[in-house]
Amino acid sequence: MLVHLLYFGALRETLGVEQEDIVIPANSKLTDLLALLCDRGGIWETLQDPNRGLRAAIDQEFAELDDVLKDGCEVALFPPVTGG
Amino acid sequence: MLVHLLYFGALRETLGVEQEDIVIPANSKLTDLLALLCDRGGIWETLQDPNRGLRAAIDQEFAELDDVLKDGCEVALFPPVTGG
Amino acid sequence: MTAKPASLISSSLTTKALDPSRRGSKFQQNIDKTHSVGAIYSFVGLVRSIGQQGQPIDVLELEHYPGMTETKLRQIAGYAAQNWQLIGIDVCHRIGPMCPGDVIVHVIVGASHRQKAYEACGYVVEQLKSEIPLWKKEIGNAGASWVTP
Amino acid sequence: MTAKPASLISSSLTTKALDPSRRGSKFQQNIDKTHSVGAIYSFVGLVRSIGQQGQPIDVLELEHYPGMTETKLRQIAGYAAQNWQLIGIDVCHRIGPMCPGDVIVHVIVGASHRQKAYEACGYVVEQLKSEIPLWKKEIGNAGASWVTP
Repeated sequence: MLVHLLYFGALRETLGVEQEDIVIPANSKLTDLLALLCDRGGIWETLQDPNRGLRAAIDQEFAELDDVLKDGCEVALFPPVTGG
Repeated sequence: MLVHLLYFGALRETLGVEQEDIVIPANSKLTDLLALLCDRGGIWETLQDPNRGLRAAIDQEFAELDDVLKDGCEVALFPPVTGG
Repeated sequence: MTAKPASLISSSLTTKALDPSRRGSKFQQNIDKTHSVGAIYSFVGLVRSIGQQGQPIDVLELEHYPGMTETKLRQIAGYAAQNWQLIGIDVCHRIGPMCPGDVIVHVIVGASHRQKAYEACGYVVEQLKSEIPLWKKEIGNAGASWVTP
Repeated sequence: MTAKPASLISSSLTTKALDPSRRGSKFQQNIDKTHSVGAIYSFVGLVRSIGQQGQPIDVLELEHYPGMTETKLRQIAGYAAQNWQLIGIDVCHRIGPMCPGDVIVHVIVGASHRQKAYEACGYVVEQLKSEIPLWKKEIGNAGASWVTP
């Protein structure tokens, strides 16, 4: 299935990517998607660094690692937010 | 000794007095002054009605019943405050 | 090294209409000359058209203890400024007669960070209710009655 | 009997300068037509000239997640309005580049009584910090760095 990925803030800068579409196995969870991205190696491995405090949203709602992705969904990955 | 008395709010209206000077024994406490005023009888007895929640200030600082009065001091008597 | 500037502390009473927008704008200009203020909290208290017993109100009359009211306002503003390391605080309380919709009191506090400003503003507003010699009287068709806490 | 009017709830993003005085004045006019508002609390967040590492700042850049930011702002304002029975709430967050002294965010809440307005205002400000997809980048002579929570 197809997933539309967005990156924000320091993560966008570190990875050097703003957005991309990727194909992943059906019924993947957010954690599976992260594992796939980490497999790219190099800077992508920081996605699973627990000290980075990665946050994610699925279809514009904050998401947890166990959340299941749907075909065509929008997944955003970003560092802890700092608004206000 | 001489004490300058002020009344405010509902108490001022109930007693029908805004201010007065009275002579009281040296070393009187606030509670002694109240007892003297109550002795006037009638409406003045409400000064010792605990349900009225009387508050007092001596020389413009909130005061307690046991506080000792000084010659020439200013004593204000009033109901609970309702500012803000 | 420059010395840490003192807080800008002001407190006042007025019988005239209070304009929170104008006061707020002036406050921000005055306290943020070096752009060290990160947070400004403010409180506006307004006269409501319905009184404590549910009766319609035409006029709210605020009686005060001249001298002591000013002193207590100054003490409360000064304590808040010191306790929460405020960069500035401005408290203005209206007295005398006023109408529904009028501003009774305006509190503004500025601090480097939001938490201090929030706590200080809440503190001052609570103190205004319990520690300032002010008494409200509601006047309407049904007559006049003193507000109780 | 008239039905209880719904809260006036508004939330928005802007790339332009925020003017809390003008917004505050409009808010008060809009929500207090029947003089039922007793308390208005407001929060103004400002850009400071000193960054998170103590470095001087020329520009603060606020990145956001288009779509989700607006949705979360609306959810937070709506929740606060309902939970504290607000008569009105207005939240406006600036995005994009701004300078020290500029207003980042302005929150205004109006309620019948002060306690509800105080709690609601504090809640919204805390949520802005932790639940809205916004990221601050500080830019100065020393370079650019992302703010961490």
